Amino acid sequence: MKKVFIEGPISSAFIGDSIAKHQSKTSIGAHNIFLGQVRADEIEGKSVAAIEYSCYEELANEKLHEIREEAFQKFDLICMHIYHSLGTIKTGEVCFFVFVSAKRRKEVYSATEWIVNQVKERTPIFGKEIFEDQSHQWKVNS
Amino acid sequence: MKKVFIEGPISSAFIGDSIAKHQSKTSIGAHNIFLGQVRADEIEGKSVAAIEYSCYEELANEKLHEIREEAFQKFDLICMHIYHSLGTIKTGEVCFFVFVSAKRRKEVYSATEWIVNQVKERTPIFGKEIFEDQSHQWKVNS
Amino acid sequence: MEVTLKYFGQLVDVMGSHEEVRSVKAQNTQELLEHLQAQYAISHIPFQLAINQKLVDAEENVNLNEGDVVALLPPYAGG
Amino acid sequence: MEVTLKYFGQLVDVMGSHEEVRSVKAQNTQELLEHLQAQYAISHIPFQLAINQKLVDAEENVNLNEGDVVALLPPYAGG
Repeated sequence: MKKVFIEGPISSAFIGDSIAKHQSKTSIGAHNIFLGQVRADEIEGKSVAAIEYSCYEELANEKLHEIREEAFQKFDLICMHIYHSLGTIKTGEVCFFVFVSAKRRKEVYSATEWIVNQVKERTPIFGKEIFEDQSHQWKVNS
Repeated sequence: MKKVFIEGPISSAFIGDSIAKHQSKTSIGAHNIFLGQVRADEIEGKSVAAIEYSCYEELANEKLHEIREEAFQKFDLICMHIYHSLGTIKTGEVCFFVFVSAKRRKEVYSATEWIVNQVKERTPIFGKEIFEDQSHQWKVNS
Repeated sequence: MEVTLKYFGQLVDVMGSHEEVRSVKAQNTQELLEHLQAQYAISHIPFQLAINQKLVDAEENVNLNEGDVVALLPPYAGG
Repeated sequence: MEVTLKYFGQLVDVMGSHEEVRSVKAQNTQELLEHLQAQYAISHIPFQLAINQKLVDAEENVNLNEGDVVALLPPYAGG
């Protein structure tokens, strides 16, 4: 099982690098990438400044492994990668990166969508929305 | 209308850079990216080494402008970008880059899929598949 | 018996720690939860349990064994 | 009258150029195509026309005017 959790934000350089690494695989014709970026949501008059992510890493890794196996069963993929941030991620920074590669484009969109939803539903990751005044609330996925 | 056509391959650094540029837009919560990569297809015993892309640029830009306008009508997007290579793109290199950003993730997958399909169907771009022995055949989208 | 309790998300705030080893009289998860809810203001927080990294159904009452790791997991918020 | 002809894709191979200004007797697209097909081996190549960057339906026969730009577009292959 590859490492999913990254301390801090996922940089655009890291994403560019991941793309570059797939250019030696000449059976790939289509990539699809999902990026989750921390939004400056306004909640009851206060703006979100950051989200602090934590997780139950052992259980999360088990769940991510299951999702990975199921994704390869469900979709005709050559490669897939999931990365998620831990720690404090400021607004505008990327905290979630799903990268799917296949021979043809047909299935890549729904594969990405499925993986994103499964990670959100099944992986014990917790997020604390920190407001500009340093108050906070616990985020719940909708 | 922003520039779509790029001479030569679309580098991973260019893609990383495009992602970085969106990090100041803190209303964005979800990005979806499609990348088309030139595949080393085997056709009648010969391997594709590169695709040479050309286009009718004036008409292509008109069509891309239409696609752009329609995409913003159909989907709830904050940003969208389309880039396509011209010239010789070797196997493993990226020739097509569609980048969609929205507040929430729900529609980004189908927006990307729709844009990719529209570009393929409606934009006068032509591709010559060049084999390792320098022979060629004209590519037709399936 | 001793069990390890792991707290996540909002429960860290309320319980004041991420993890503790606790001597409990509880023989099963239901008794453990009653014991915790009597001591701490956690009844307003929805959560599920995982015992030794295995999720437990909301209605299930699972027997506890010495050394079990019991995780209290509030709603997930990844992505 | 003079029209500009633009060739793309496989048609560049067959016609030997990307673009040419040509004096034609043809008054409309149908006559122009008959004229080109009589001179060049292009009948096996599917293509559509664009006149002054406007696509022409396959069945449509459009009148030509001095200075028109007629593009011959084989099947697209972008992406």
